[in-house]
Amino acid sequence: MKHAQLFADVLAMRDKVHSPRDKSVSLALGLCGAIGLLLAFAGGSPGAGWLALLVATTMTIGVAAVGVVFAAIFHITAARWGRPFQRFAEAGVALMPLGLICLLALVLGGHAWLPWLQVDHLTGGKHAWLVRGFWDVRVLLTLVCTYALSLTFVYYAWRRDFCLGEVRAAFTGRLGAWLGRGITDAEREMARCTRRLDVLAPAVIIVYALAFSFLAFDLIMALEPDWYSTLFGAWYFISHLFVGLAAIVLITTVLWRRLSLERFVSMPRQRDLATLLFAFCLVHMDFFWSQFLTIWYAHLPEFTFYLIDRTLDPALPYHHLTWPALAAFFFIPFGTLLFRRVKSSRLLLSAVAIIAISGVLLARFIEAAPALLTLDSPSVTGLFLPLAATALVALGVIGVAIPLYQRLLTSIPLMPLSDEVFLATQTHEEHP
Amino acid sequence: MSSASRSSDLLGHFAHVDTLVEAITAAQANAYEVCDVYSPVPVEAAQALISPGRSPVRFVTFAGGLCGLVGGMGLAIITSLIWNLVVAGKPITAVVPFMVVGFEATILIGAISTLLGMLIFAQLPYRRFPTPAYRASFSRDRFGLWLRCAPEQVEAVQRLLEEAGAEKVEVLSIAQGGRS
Amino acid sequence: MSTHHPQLGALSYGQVDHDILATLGRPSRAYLAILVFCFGLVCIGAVSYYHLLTKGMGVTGLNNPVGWGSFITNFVFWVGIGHAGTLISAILFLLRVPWRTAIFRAAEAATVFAVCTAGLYPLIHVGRVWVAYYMIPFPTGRELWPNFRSPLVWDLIAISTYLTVSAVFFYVGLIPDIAAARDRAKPGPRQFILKLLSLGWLGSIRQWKHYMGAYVLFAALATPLVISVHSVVSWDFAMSVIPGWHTTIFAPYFVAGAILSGLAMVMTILIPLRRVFKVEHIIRPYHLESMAKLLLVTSLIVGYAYFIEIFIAWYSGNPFEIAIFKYRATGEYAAIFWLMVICNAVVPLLFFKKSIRTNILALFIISIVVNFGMWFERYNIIVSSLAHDFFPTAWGIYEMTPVEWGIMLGAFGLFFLLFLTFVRILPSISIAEVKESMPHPLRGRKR
Amino acid sequence: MRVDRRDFLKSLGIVGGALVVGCNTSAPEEKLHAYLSAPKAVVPGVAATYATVCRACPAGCGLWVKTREGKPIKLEGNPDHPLNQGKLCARGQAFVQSLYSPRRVQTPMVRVAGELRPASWNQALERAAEILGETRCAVVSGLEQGGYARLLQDAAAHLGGPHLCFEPLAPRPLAAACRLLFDRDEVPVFSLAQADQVLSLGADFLDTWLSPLQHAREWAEGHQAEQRALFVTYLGPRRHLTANMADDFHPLAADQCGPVLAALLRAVVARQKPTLTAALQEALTQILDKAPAPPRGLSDARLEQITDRLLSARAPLVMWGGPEVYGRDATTVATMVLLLNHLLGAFDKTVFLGRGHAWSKAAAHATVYSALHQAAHEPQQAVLLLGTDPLFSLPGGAALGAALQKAGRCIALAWEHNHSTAVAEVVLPAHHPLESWGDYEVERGLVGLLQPVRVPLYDSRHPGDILLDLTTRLGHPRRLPSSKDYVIEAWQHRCNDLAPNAWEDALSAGLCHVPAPTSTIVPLKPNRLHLLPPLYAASGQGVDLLVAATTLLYDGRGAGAEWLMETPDSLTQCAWEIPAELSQDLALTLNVSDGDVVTLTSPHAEVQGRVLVARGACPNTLALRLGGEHPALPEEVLAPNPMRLIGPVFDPLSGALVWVQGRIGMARSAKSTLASVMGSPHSEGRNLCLSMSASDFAKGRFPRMDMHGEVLPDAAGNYPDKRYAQMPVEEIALEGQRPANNMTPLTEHPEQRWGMVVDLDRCIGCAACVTACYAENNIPVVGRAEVLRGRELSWMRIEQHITADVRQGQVRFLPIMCQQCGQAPCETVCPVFAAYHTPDGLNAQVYNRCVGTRYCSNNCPYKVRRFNWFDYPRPEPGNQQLNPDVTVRPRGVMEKCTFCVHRIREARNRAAFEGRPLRDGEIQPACVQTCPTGALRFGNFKDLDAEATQWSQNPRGYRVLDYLLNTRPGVVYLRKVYADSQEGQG
Repeated sequence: MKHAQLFADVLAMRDKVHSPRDKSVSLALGLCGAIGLLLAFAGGSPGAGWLALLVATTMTIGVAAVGVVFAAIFHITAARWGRPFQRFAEAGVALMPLGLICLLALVLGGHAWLPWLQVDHLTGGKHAWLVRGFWDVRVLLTLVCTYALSLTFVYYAWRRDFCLGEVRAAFTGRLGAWLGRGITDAEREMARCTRRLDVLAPAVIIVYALAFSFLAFDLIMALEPDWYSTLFGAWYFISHLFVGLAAIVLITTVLWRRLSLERFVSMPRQRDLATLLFAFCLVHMDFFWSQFLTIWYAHLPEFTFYLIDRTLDPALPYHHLTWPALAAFFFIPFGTLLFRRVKSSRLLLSAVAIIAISGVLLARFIEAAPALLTLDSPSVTGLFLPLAATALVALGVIGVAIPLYQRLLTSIPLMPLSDEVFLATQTHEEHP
Repeated sequence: MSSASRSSDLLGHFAHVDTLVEAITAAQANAYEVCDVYSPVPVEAAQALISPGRSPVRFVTFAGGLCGLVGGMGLAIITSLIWNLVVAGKPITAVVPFMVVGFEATILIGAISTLLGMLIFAQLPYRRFPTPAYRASFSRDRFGLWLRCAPEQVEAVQRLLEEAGAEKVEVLSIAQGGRS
Repeated sequence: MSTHHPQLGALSYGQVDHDILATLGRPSRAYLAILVFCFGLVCIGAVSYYHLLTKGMGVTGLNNPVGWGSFITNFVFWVGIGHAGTLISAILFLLRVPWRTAIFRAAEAATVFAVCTAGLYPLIHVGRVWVAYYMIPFPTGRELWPNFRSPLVWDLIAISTYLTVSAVFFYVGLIPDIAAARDRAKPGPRQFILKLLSLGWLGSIRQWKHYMGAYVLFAALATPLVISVHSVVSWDFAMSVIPGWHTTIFAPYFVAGAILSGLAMVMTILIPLRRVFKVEHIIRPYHLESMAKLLLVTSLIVGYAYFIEIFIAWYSGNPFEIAIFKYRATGEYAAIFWLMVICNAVVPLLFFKKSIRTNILALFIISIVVNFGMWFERYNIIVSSLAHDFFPTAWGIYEMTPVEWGIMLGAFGLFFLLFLTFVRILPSISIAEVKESMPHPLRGRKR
Repeated sequence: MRVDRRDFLKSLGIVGGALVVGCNTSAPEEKLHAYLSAPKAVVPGVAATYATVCRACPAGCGLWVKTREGKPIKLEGNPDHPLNQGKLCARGQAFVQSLYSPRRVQTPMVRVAGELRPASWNQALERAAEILGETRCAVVSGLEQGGYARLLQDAAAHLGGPHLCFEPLAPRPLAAACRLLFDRDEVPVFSLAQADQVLSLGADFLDTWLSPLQHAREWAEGHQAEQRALFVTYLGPRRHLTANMADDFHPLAADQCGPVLAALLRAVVARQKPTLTAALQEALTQILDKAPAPPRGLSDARLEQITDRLLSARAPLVMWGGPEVYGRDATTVATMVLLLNHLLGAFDKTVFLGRGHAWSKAAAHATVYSALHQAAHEPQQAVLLLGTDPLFSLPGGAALGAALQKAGRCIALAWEHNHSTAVAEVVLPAHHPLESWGDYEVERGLVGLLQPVRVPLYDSRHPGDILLDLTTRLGHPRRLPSSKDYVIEAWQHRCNDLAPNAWEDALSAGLCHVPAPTSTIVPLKPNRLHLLPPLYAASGQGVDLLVAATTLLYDGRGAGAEWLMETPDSLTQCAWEIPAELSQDLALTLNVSDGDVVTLTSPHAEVQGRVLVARGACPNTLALRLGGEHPALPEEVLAPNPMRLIGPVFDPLSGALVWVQGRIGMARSAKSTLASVMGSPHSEGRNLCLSMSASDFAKGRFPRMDMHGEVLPDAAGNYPDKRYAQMPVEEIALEGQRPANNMTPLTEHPEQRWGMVVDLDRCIGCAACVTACYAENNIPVVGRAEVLRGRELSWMRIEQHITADVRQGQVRFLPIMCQQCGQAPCETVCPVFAAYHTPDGLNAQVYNRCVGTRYCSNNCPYKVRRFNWFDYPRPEPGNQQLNPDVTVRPRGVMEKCTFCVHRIREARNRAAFEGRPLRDGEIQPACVQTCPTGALRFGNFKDLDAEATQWSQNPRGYRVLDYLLNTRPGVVYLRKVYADSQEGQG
């Protein structure tokens, strides 16, 4: 009775995912990306190419993985409000192939950009750790394993939906067919999927944390082989959780009107999502601060030189970027998300999300650039090209991402129809 | 005062939220004055009817927090300027470490002002406790609806309350002008 | 904030009210005996401290390289215990976690009393307690001020803020329950006191409105506070230059550790409590299991920190870093180190198994194990790093003396004394919120 | 707090008392003469300095005694004294403690029914006179030469006995050898001033042998890295400080000195045969034929090396001596030493005869022993002990003591109770040297004058006057009224200076110096060499027992001073511990390790001692330090007196005690722990104590610390990392700006940035600085138990480091005091600003503000901060020594070195008062002032011309851990430059 209607609405969403302008938009963005790469590699600023690629890669692999992590978090915590966003989060997996390709490119081109290849005095474990072959295999394997696990999780999450006849009937695409294959006893199959999810959810989170810590050490921290920080891994994966969440916010807000999400998500729930973003903004800053304060205070050259290069050495241009980055990934989101008005307005919310994402992007840039770029002048103009290139490449990634997303979103039900918690929210969801 | 002198008060005891809400709606529809509603738990629905909107305490908190931040940073900076000793070559007004002080002060003053805000807006401590309409059961499992009407309307109100589902209706005898 | 509680549907408001207030009845003999025992411990502590005060710091095992020992260990330990309360009540409140309601009151009480206990330690441990007030920022004729660049001053401010805020939060949460207690109390001095404490709470809709409005704000303020406080505590160490102390991960790592120890302590307290007060139907295995899950999460974070610290030390190639971790694992304090690892990072992994998470006895035992583990962690971090720092020629060894043991016992005695007294005087489970977490009593539509 | 106040009141009392006393006594009928500018009367709060002579050992260095309110509080070296030139050793620093010793003899005492009972002076003197009346009495005093000595001789003559100068470490064999060879009974003066090659056989010349301070100073001059002219070879059974500092060191059994010398002589003779007189050749063959050859434990190649070095030397010097090597054949070996020096042409370059060295007067042990023995057993004989304690320092002391007490013919004049006073019949309280007139003629023409620098603490009298009194009582007329007159007479006779107030000036200067007659080469008389006994080779079972004299305890008297026991011995790193040093091989065979208690058995006694495994000691040796069983030592110091293990055996020719008596038995008895202040001596690859090879130094390849540790410059002289730590001067240039490796601008120092330079190449580890620090800064003495707990309070420590490049068991010394960091980790963590950075670059510690969180100490990478764990007792009269300029710290506060900030402030005020800028070198912290080798230099780094600043720019310079911690210390260390010749050996 009530459910039938709900199912109908959910299934109907599929056709609204696309809109005529999407193709051109993604094309345009893709073009930006291409130009970016061209600019980066041929723009005459040595290192800029790899820099742009590295930054774009970190963001991509991050967003791709984080979606599932949030799905897992929603699954573990009985958080009812998160359910409607579940699928949009999981859809992050659409970026996985892209992320893998970028990383592969980085690995293949390693000899051209890995700074520690030039360093002769690698101390301590770095002798054994920063070795080309080992590094390549490590980085790739780490990511592949993480993704494999995430995909397994997503598989069971979606398969559970496909246990429902209506869903199977509605989605007959290749993915749909595969997800729905060989289902005889729907009830038992659903139960099985749920059990699997219960086991997989924590695994996904744990593996993500570990894997991305080490990716952080290998991809970013090792760029300065003399520098190390125990918090770096955690800071990195937190900042990608932050970005991932911002991405989810962005996607949902963008698709809101099209998919008329208000049908499933009440205003308070939307605010909850925004509040979560606010919370992550704080946690993110907390990790940044913990790392910064410790280094600033104890003032040991071993650690400070890293901050000096990036935040206050007048002989380098990077200190110009410090405050913009801080503003983008903390002050602006914090200052705005404090207010209910912002949380309630989808437009403002998406704007904040974009700012936050670009803030973290800038942070990654600042972390990586000094090790990769060779600049002749301390003037900020020298940074223009690398920055522009990085931004363009990032846009390019989005350009590529859009169709992938849409492809995925059209081939699964956008609400977890098999999830009792979700259904419960839909039955007595107090209406605004 | 004059109106009060000619008014009489009734107290309806309710066991259920929905009945309570019904009664309130009805009372408001008939423009009876709802003096107060007593409940062992917060009831959003009732609140939406009686005093809609969010509590203004948050503004007090915000102001307090702001003062705390400024005060905390101020204290740290000013005192270190007064007693300007160099330690470990760190700057005299070392903003970085002072942030910690500022932060804690924000929370402290914020919390204290929240407390004050709550006490003020919720009129705590409530000096005239107990009100004539307050019953011990209202802190256990009963809901009390306290209506006021003109003496001639007493029966009507009584009926209204009973129809709404009041377990029991008391007509409160209040000294003239006992309450304002 | 109405997260309807699945398990409490059966109960009625009145029943809840009655059952919880029943915990305030006549104390049993056993209870009194325990109370006396705790008081005995407090006396031992007092005597030991008097000895320390009159003789000097020398009666402790502290020496030149090792300037901090059991006192700071216990300080951090108790502050850590003090974290579960506010975590459970504030963060879980904001996250609308349903299982919070039945347990947060006890947790908050634990917080307040733990922080009080912790607060004593800095005073015990300073060389000249009679001038300890120098650390407080107050105007003097000579315009002497504390050094706001010092982590210890941050600590002072953070801890006092934390004590104030959690006490306020605790009290505000109590008001409606005190009112309930007041309304059931027989006339007499007790009722009078309850009347005063209840601030004349009526439970009128307007009061509820501002009350709830304020409560959310308290939670919103307390949450970052919890995190900041133990970060600041961790910075007492991380701000230094000592190998094994100066590391960036400390803040989050200590926060996680604090929550771990706090949860463990709350469990250790709740499991007997629910039994003694016959409130098993309100504090259900479900609640304990949920806590166990959270405990598991924090233990994973702590384990992660242990691992990353050692990995990075190896990676860094800094001889001092490498040396200190070698020393911790193989030196005089190796036993402590391995106990720490096992108790905090290995044993809690058992909670991955549902049968264990739901076995009350197992929960109780493991929670105690973790309590020990967290004490070892602090001891390991503080003492080993000081014992072997930069100058091998200046290395030394520290061992606790009877005086220190005495003071430590005293602290435990004090904590439990306060807690036990509390549970007899005021409802240790929130009546109002348990009711709140139940579906509103509805008659259902007629006609 | 209470105690704090009490101390304050006490010190007030002291001041007040001083004023009262001061009026009538500290300017008594015979005037005391302050040094040059010092005020004539005592002005409260102003220090008056008096010159006198240090009698802590027979070297006789010049002293400046700093007194406040008429109380000596600190001893400094007399800058005008040619011997020590303003420097002072640890023993000298601690000499003031013997003045305030709790064991001072306070009243005359007479033995009644076997018990010493206090008596009036008259009774005591009567009793003494009575004894002396019916006996012939020998007067045994410490080494004296000059007017006072003359008094003693006269007195002795009256009493019908000899006057014997008893010094346990007397180098009699050398004197005897001189008599044999040159017909002169004297100890030659050895000088390293011009020497370029020194071979020391056992002689610990840097710190106990003959005139340590002088030798150390000369060594430092000749050995300094910048223009190194001196090369020291050491062969000997023990690694004492000299051995440790030697450029070439090889352990050698005590009895092998002779054979080695023989081999050397042979080599020399082989080269010089033509030039030698027939007689000499004949004599040489006589000796060499008796010598067994070749020596054990020394390779021919090594011997070759040494010979070549000596022969090619411009001014060679061969030294031999010390209790570790005085054997049965001491005289023979001594003769060979002198012969070798003679053949090498060392005389009048490095070895001088005819200087009349005071040591020559030291009596033979045999004589003293027999004097005591007679007094004990022959009714007509008595003995009068004057300040010395032969019963403590001679073998068989215990037996003698018992006999003496029974005989009751022993009279002791002493300022401290000791083994001898314990058995004396009459004990008469004598003035402490700091309370008395006197003189001491180190060598002919160099007369040091003693003057009383304080009112006698107790009812004591000048020993000389007591003797005069006694002789008068015995009916001998006084030649001169008082001991002071003897002093003046001698002074007039020696330095007949007819200037109007020459005496006053001499007193003020503390000495008069009439250049000694430069000796002509004394003809060598080889005709008596056949009298020499053959070289003696140790034999039999057991362990070689070496009796050792050490820096701090010297011949054992050091054990009487708390400071010297509290100051850790640089080599053992133990405080309140006189360990039995066991060679490594023995430790292995006995399976004992540091701290184990062993039982030592010899024919004469069985004693117990704590083992310390001595790296670099000669195999199969056990070294026992003099000082054990000193009456001042508390129970828990398990220290045997080595003299009990050897018998009264004397070398017939020289009458010297035979110290090396061969084998003793040893057994492990119990486990225990050494009171060591050291964690681990191994640097574990941490670049703390740095050094460089002489060849690198010559090539100018100076290593530098950067983030990757120690790096050498490339061919172009560039260093890889740009971010290396600055040195002070570069840093000062950057003040106010942000250097590349800093996140904040550097603190500015308006006028001064006080700094210190420590030349590790000059530091010999004598620990004088540490003791001086105790004396200057009222640092409490905590005792053994607390040291075991790691609670010693020394502000400065001499660390021992075994770095990768040390060999043959040598160690490197690293003096560590507060580094006065420019960016001190300790300061910023203090919650109350008790620790902060002063505008003149000091790391100040405000005791009154300190709360005692101990956070600063935790965060101090150098671990130089010290916490007052208790209130430490300061019993009378020791508290009179407290320096009023330095706060006495109460319990619960942190304390530390601040470059003697009170001296800095005082000098600054003085300069301000006189309206002039501070002069370089005007300020000297106690440690810098006393350092015998000038390894420490102090000054204002902002003044580029200052000596310290100059040194701080030395390319050998580095700052400990600065590269890693960015602490920017105010102390610059200069690397030790080790001789390449050590490469590949050991």
